[in-house]
Amino acid sequence: MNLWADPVNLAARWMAGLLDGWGTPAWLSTLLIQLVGVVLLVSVMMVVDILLVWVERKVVARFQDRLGPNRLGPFGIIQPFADIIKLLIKEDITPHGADRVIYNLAPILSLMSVLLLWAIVPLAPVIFGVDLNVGALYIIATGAIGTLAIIMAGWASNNKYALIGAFRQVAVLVSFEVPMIATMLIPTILAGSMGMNAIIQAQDVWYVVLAPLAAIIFMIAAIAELGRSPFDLNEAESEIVAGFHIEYTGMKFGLFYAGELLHAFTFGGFWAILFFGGYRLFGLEQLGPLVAAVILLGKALFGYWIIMWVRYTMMRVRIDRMLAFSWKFLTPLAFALLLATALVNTLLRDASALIHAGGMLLTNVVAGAIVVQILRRFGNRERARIRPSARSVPAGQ
Amino acid sequence: MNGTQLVFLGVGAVILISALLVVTTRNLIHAALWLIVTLFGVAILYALLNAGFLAVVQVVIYIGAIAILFIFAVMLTRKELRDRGPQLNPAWWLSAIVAALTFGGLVWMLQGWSGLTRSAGEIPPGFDAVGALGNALIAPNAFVLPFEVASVLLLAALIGAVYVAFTRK
Amino acid sequence: MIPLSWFLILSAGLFSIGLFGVLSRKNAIAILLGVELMLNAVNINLVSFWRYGNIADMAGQVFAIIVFAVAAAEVAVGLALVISVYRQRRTVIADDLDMMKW
Amino acid sequence: MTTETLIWLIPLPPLLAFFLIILLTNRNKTLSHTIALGAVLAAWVGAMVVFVRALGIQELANEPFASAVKWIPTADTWLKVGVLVDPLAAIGLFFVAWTVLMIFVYSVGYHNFGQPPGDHDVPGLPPHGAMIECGGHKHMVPSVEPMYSRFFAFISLFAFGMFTLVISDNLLTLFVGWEIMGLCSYLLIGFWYAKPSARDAGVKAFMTTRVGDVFMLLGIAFVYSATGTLSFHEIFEPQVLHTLASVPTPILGLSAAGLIGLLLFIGTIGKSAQFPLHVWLPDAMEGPTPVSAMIHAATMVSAGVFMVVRIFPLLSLDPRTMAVVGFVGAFTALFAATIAVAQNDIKRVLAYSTISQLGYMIAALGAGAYVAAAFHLVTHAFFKALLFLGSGSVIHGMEHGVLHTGKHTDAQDMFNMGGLRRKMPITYWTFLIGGLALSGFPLVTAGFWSKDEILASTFGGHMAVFVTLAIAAFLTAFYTMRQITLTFLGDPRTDAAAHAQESVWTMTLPLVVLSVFAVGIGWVGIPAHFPGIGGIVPNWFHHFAGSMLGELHEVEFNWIPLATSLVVALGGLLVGWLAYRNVKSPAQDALQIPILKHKWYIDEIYSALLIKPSIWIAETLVYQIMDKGLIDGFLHLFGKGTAAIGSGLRNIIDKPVINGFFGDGTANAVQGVGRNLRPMQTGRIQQYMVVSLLIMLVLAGLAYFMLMKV
Repeated sequence: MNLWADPVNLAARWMAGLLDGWGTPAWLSTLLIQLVGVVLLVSVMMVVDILLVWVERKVVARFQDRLGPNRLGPFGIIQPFADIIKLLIKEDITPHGADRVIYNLAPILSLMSVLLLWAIVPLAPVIFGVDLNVGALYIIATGAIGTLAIIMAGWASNNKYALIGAFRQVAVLVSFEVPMIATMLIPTILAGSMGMNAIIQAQDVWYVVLAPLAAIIFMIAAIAELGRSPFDLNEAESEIVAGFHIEYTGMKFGLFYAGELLHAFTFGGFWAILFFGGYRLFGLEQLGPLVAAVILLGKALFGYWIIMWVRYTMMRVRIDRMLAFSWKFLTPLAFALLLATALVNTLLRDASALIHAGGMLLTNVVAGAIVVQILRRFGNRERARIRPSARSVPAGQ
Repeated sequence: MNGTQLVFLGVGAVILISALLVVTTRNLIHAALWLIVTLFGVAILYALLNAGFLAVVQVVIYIGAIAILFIFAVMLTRKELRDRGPQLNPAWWLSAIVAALTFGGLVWMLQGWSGLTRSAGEIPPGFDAVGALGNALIAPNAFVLPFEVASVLLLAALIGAVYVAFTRK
Repeated sequence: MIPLSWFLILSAGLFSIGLFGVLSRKNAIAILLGVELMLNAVNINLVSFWRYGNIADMAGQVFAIIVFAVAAAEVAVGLALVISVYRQRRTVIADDLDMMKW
Repeated sequence: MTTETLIWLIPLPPLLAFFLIILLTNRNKTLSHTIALGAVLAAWVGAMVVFVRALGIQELANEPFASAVKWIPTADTWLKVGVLVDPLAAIGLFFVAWTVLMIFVYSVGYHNFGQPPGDHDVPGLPPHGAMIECGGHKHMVPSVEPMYSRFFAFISLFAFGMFTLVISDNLLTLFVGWEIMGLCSYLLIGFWYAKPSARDAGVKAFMTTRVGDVFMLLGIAFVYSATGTLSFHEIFEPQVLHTLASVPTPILGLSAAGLIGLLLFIGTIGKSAQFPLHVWLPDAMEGPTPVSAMIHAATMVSAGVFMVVRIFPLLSLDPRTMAVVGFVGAFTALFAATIAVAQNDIKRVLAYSTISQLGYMIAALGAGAYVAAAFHLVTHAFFKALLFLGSGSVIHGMEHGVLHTGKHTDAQDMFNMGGLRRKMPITYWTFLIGGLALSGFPLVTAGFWSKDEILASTFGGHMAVFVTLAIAAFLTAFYTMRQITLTFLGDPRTDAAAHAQESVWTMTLPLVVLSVFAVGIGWVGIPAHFPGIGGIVPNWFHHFAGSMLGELHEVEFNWIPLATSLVVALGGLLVGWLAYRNVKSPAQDALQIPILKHKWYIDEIYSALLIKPSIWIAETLVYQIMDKGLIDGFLHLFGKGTAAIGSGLRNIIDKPVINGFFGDGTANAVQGVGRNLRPMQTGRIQQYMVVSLLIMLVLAGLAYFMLMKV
């Protein structure tokens, strides 16, 4: 066992030996080691987060045909640090009549919920916080905490807009959790486990091939849960000034902001894990854990980029439309897919991998075709309802 | 006295204290949030009991859905955001006595029971609690029927809730 | 290791506290909170009995899950009732809802 | 399948068919008669199988097919019911199955299946015929019976009853089948219930047979009380018979056996239309002809005789009973024959001839000629069924003519017929065979052998019976020939007869089959030392049926009865032909003398002696005087009294005490209590919970202390 093959465990064992040398009891040393690991992971993620700020701003600029930060350092790479300093030195306001404890707790929780997610992310076959056998559920659970944070913020700010934002967030969460769980169950079925590592190991063929629709639905639900455009109703600037974090200033706002970005990135990562083979890339992961980690982060960045792409090119949706979209379209579709996947998977269990993949893909294609048909009908009816003169869009357009 | 026991004692203390706060705080939102703390504690207890799945489900269902619904309802059912006046009935002492009696009775019954101080058996290696639970839930000779009934119950609750809370225009 | 009695006594306490809440809180929602506490106490019992009993027999966990389902249903319907009552009578104080008295 | 099981199964298909048709397929004629025919065919197959297996067994009489099940628990034993196939039952099964099957087939044609429904046919009346358009000109054709399905349902039920009776091993189930057939006879005679005559005939038949049945039931009860069993082979145990024969009874000093025999025999008198109770049978001809053939010639009336044959060992214990039987039989034979010669209705002639033939069998039994009676029972069943069906065919043909001509001619009056042999040859020849069999045409026909055997067996001891029967036989031959001559020979006397036409194959086929039996069935019973052909064919019937009785005495041959039977048969036929060769109308009929025409005024006597008095009693005595005067008077008085008492009680006790105290008092008390307890219901759910929990805890604590500390 060398540093290259398994750095984490090596370090852990080394540290354990060290502590034993100092004569700490076993349980205490384990505790300490795990603590160190957590701190390490968190700090790495925060660094990544800082980078994300920069990435986001650059990409936004490109989307909006600007240059973006370009003064501090090469390509303005130092800009985020400047931002952090600015946030730190701003006045920390607590509005009158605010519920102080909760008000201050909310941003911490919101960032915490994101960081908790990383506990189960396997950066490499041997680098992971913990390999929960109920990982998929864990994602939802932490998502719930994030929502909790937003509600606390919204309520504690003693501000109508904030409260409205919180309400919206709850509504969105409760309605989009359902399709999200359903689509998360599809990789679970295919891999036969909820553990992230197991799912990745099972992806000899990326599940985006076996279940493209599921991937799409998951992404949509994720965006909704993140509360990013086009579903950024909890902080719709043009309606409810800034939604739940209207009252937050300085680093508290910074925490929310960082939390949001990292959340998006994390979901990109989960998207990659669930549907794009996680740290696997044509056997490159064999080269070493660090390579694998790089691969995973790259894929996560790809997912994050997709989220940004959607964010900066889409209009905001009305709340009722959004909920209807979830309940009347995504949820039934997700459950139909779930059933179809389970069925086909059971039927083709013993078939060769090729046939299995083909059958899955075929199922998804057929389902997709049906969905497109339904959407066209619905759209035409809507058009006819709104503007009877409008001609219906023929197929293939 | 080892690590786990320490953890248990801490968690237990958190649970009981937060539960007391749930039933005593004046501010309902705080009560709901304290409830969440309690639920977290319970989830940790599940984890201590090697029921990881239940722990996560506890978080998902209780915190992710139920507690948030509570907060939602609290926010929906008030004229102003603050709660004024006593939150307890005038006869709260009576109910306190009843609760105390219940606790006393329960503990008294328990200490009369032989298996009270037994300790947990070893988990056999390779025992997959989640898989076993899943099989138990769908095995015809086990609990498939209660499981289905529960699903029907949930559906009925869904429809009923929608119907009850629906504003007729 | 932790003896079973700890769990049981803890859940007994939790149960009693919930009971107190149910009996003494004015606000209907608070009463429901108490009910949740009691349900959790019960769940603790179930799971600990599973752990300390025959571990291969999943009855305890299954019951716990069914309690989850029941709790969810109860909360959904209960809160819906509370909300509709609030719409009708602008109050959620249990003692004000005594139309059934003489 | 064991034979016993098979025997159990024989009667079931018809019963099933009955319920199926009544409950389900009543609307669908085809389905109905398919079910009925299928059922009776199944029963037929079963019966034949059983019959053949029975033939295969030596000493069938000693170890018959028998199986019984416990039915009704009596004090310490069980009343068993079961099936029994001994030689007698086997023979019964044989001829019943055949005739019933034939008649079912016949009914299809007789009720014009396949013809259009009538224009103004109504249920309850015979079809009037339908006007159909054919090749330009309209003409009437017979129309299908409106209650077709109903008819098949009834005869299916009847078949069930008959089979039950034949295979039953005890008097009770035999009686059950007996009564079922009585019911069916009632239903079927009154089948066209809209015809008053048919209605009355049905009621009459039912009433008259009831008289017999009551006595029979008495007899059965007597048997049960005397022997404690109803099963035949238990009754016929020698010591049982001996006790029965020795026990005296208060009535006429008869022995128990004699009295029982007499009572049961009265049942037979009712069923088989013997002398005093014969009046219902001729009127029963109001029913459809297949009914007359099946119920009133082949099976049901034979059931009476069958029963007597069954209980013969019991009957023969008491000479006086035997004498009564013999006398009744002989008298009926002669008496009915005398009436038959004067009837003009083709079916009534046959009815009376049936009565007289049954008289023959009874007389033979009275004379102890057990085998001969059974033999004649079988042969008669076949040729009388044949004759009836033939007459039905004739009537059918005549109705054709009537419909064709449109004149209203009585299609049953023989004087309206004549010359039908050219119109309906098959009917003619089969009818001729049947007639000859009936009149005992020598050597070839079955009737000859059976009758000859009866005469031979009565010749020795019972001279009077012998003479009477001889005269009766002569008359039989005479009126048979009269009938044939008037119906078939000569020239048509009406247009209807001129335009009569042959019936459909479903009607003629049974005729042919039955005529084969009418000839062939006789040859199984040719006496062994009959001159010439004796012994060529073994006297199988005699051995088979005779084995029922322990000792088996072949009647020693004697020329006189043979000569007598030859003379009476041939002579009767000849005289009949000569007398009616050229009779054109009732006026020229020498025998239309009132006393014969009115059947010796028996009906009138009955109506004068029984019916009018009973009506008077019912109307005047019972209704006017007793009911209205006495009973109603009492009742009204009683009613007034009770009303008075009631009002008194009401004012004294009810109002003040019951209402005032118990009623209102308790109500007020409850109300007061409620009023005082009301505040407890605060509507505050938490209070309820607290209180109930407190109580529960306290109770739990108490219970704990009680249980643990004690």
